[in-house]
Amino acid sequence: MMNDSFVHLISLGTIIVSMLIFGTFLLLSFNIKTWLEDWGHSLTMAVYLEDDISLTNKDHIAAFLKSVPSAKIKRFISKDDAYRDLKIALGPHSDILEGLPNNPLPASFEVILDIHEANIDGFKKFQKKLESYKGIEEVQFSEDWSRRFEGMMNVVRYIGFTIGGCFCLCVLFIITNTIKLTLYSRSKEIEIMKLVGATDYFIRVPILIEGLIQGCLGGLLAILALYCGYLLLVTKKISFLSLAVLEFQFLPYEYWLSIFVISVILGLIGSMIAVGRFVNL
Amino acid sequence: MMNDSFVHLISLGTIIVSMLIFGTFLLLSFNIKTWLEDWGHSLTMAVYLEDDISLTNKDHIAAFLKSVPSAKIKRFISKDDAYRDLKIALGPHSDILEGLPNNPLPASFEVILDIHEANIDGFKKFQKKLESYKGIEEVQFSEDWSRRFEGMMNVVRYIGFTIGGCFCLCVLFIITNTIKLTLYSRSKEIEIMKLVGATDYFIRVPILIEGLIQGCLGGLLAILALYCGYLLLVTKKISFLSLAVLEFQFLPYEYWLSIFVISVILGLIGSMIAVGRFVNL
Amino acid sequence: MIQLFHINKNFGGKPAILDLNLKIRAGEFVFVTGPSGAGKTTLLRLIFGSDIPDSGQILINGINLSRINRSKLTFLRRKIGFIFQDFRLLPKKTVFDNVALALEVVGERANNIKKSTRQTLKLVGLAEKEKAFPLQLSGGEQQRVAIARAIVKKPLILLADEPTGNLDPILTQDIMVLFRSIHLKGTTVVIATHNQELMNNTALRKIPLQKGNIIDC
Amino acid sequence: MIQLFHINKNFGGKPAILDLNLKIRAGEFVFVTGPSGAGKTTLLRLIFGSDIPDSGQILINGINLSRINRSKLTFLRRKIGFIFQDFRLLPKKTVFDNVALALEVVGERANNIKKSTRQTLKLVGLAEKEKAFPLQLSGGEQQRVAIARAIVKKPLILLADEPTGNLDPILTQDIMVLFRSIHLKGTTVVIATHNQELMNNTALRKIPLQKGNIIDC
Ligand SMILES: Nc1ncnc2c1ncn2[C@@H]1O[C@H](COP(=O)(O)OP(=O)(O)OP(=O)(O)O)[C@@H](O)[C@H]1O
Ligand SMILES: Nc1ncnc2c1ncn2[C@@H]1O[C@H](COP(=O)(O)OP(=O)(O)OP(=O)(O)O)[C@@H](O)[C@H]1O
Ligand SMILES: [Mg+2]
Ligand SMILES: [Mg+2]
Repeated sequence: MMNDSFVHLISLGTIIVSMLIFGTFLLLSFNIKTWLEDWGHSLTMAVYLEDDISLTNKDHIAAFLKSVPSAKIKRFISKDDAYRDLKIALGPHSDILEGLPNNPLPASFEVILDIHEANIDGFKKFQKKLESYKGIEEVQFSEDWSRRFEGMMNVVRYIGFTIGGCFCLCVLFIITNTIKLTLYSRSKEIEIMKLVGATDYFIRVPILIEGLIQGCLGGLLAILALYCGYLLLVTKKISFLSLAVLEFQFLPYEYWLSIFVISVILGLIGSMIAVGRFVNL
Repeated sequence: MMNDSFVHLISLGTIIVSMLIFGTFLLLSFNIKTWLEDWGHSLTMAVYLEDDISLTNKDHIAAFLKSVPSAKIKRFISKDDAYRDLKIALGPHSDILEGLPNNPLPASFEVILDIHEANIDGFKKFQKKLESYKGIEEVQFSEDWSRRFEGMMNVVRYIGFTIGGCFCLCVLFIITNTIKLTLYSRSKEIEIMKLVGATDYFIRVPILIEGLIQGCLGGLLAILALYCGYLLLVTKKISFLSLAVLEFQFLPYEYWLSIFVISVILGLIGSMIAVGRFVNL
Repeated sequence: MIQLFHINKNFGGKPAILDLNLKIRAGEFVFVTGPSGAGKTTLLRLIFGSDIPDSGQILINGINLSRINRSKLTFLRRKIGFIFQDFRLLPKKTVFDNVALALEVVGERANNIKKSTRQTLKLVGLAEKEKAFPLQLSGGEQQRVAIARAIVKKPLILLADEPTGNLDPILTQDIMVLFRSIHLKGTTVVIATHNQELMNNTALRKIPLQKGNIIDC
Repeated sequence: MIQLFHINKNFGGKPAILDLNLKIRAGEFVFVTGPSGAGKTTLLRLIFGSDIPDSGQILINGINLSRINRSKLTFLRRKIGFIFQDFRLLPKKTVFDNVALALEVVGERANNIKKSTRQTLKLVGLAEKEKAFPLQLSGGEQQRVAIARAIVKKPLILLADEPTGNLDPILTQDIMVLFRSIHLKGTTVVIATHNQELMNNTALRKIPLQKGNIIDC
């Protein structure tokens, strides 16, 4: 009857919305994590070239750098560029440069290294290989962020996990309560069925199946809604604000699959908890 | 009777949890915003001192800088410090410094300016005032981030508002639905009261008052829970991870007051929407 | 005065009331009888305005039910006491509160509510049960709460739908006496019942329904 | 066989059943009578196991109700048909499904369920209402659905609580005939009622309850 579908729609809606909130949290924290990691895991490397390097050697080096997937040439700094940069950096004290006979600064490639997967050993090897190229004066890494960064990432991860866990509990609470309320409005029926001789099993199974179906449907629709919201947000962002500093990604499939699985589990656990209240008593 | 308080507890719990989710979102986004703003809105200023500055004058300058609320002395860089810093910065090319007669670098205060409220004119005045002090060679600002930063902040703010708005809608949806379900379990009673001659007003008012009370209580308890969660998180963070890179703040009072107000409004609107369904029909 | 003109009421194509004409004078005491499914409850609901006829006009004290809005109907209902066949008690209110509700909705003063409610509960023999909840009562006790709620407000019209179905013969007679005394004070009483005992020894008008219409006996 | 030994049942300090001893033989047909609030419903609920006595023992076909667990009780109940005073129909199931439920819970085959349900609905005169929902039925029709649900499973024991309170005299006789025929097939029948007509012209045993105990008349 109509009244029953009203109750079903409400609990389905609650599951969708709850999972949507959870998914939004996941989406945001995933992107923030990605941004932080990209920033923290990129190491700047300066490859200083000898003054008398031949064009061919320079091209060789550039080609080699380009061939390494985790390395990206940010820019080439010529001797003159380096001189100008230093002059700007020294500011009002640039007069100290005037005491120098000629430009002592070497040209260099500024390279950004993605250290997501690589380890220290890998970089040492990489450095050795680079230094074997002709025309390279020195290879230098910028200050090592990774240690300081690790600490911060731990904080972020810790906060993320704690809050994500709390969100999960909150969503479970909301879903369970909604199912409890739907069952409460049916508790008289459940009682009558028991009076007529229905076993717990006979009453429980349809309710659990209902919870399962609602969990499935809710999860699917929540992911769909999340994706639509994401598309809308990204599209609007691009059209409204020409400046897109950060790339906003959708969740990779492990994540949204886990939203689905969590939704199914919550639907099932929710109805299990709720049904316990009304069937056992 | 017991059954009624069960239903009340559930809708109160749902309001608390929903507002808790909303509050958590606010708390996180507030802190992220603060971090970004602190980073983006802080301008580094170098106050270079003359070589022959007297200690009194130096103290005067330090005292003045300390007296300005939006300025914070990050560190004092002596002539030797500056030389060492430059040497490190030049890395393998530090030999260029050896050609210099003596240390040409001046001592300086590194000052962080908070440009939250101030505008360019304010800073120009500040600079003029500083330069009027005896013993100051020059005042220099670091690169101006604010323009690039503005773009990014717009993105962040845009995402924050959109998602915050969606969260509000989701929470409204959940609360309304919960109240709908609680009223649904009472719809027979409402019908009977109407048969006995009760006006809509007679039925509506207690339900709205109930919604109001639940909104108030729910908002208060959610803020309390949020604060407890915050304390727990912060305490744990400090004890677990000695490295606290980011300062995690609680919401300022305008924010949690707004959580309370939103909760009250949602409780009221929720019961108004829900009651419409059962009283009018 | 209750007047029905050419009333028709169908449920899913089947007539529950069929071209019914009826006039009950103010202050009259009538029985509506007839087999199960004859349309007795439907007739009372139509008079009460909780069912709307498919065609025809109903006048209650000269007021045409099809011409008044919801809030006017509410005020009209306050003058009508309805004893529902299925009682319709509020399960979460005590016996006292269930009966008092009929006075609370009209904004009666708290003092009067207390006095009238107690008095009425005594009349139906439930003075000791005022703190109980409906589900803690026997069938007959619930029925008497329903009766008390309908008569506590001293209605102009009393519609009673099978009011003694769960009562023993002695209580049935008591309730009948109660209805007669209310009637003597001027209330129009319409009782739908199968109970022959209720109608024995009375010369009161009987309206025999069958398949939604009055049969001539 | 139903045996009760020194049964006591209090509600909030007041006795509803007071030191009751009773023996109903297998295949017997008895009436439980008494005024409103005498404890008739409570007695039937005790026999059904949905109320638990404060003291005393109840044996149903030799099984002690206080010694069996919930799931055994469920299986025992399947052999007992209970016609509730307040019907207890499922409002969201059709008449057919309400009656069929009694067979579904025992895992009867779909074919048999359909056949038996239709047959029983015909017996109580509701063949045409099988697709209606309980709230779309008249009081007497609802009562007959409750009767149908109790007898469709051909119970060993039939407990009927005021089964004809909403039925007209003719239907009452029909239902009485129905109960007699079920009784003739071996079912133990216990009917709680006020209805004198039901008991007229029978030499069947009457158990007159008053204040929770049997009075000698
Ligand atoms: N809401 C409804 N929807 C569909 N049919 C209905 C509805 N209400 C009543 N009916 C049908 O209308 C007919 C008359 O019902 P009504 O309740 O008026 O009978 P009644 O005379 O009160 O019978 P009883 O003595 O059994 O209470 C019945 O056949 C019933 O099934
Ligand atoms: N759950 C309960 N809580 C409190 N009191 C109860 C409860 N159930 C029954 N009673 C009381 O026990 C007494 C006997 O009730 P019972 O329902 O057995 O009466 P009955 O003989 O069936 O009466 P009726 O003919 O009116 O149905 C009544 O006074 C009733 O108020
Ligand atoms: Mg009726
Ligand atoms: Mg009873």
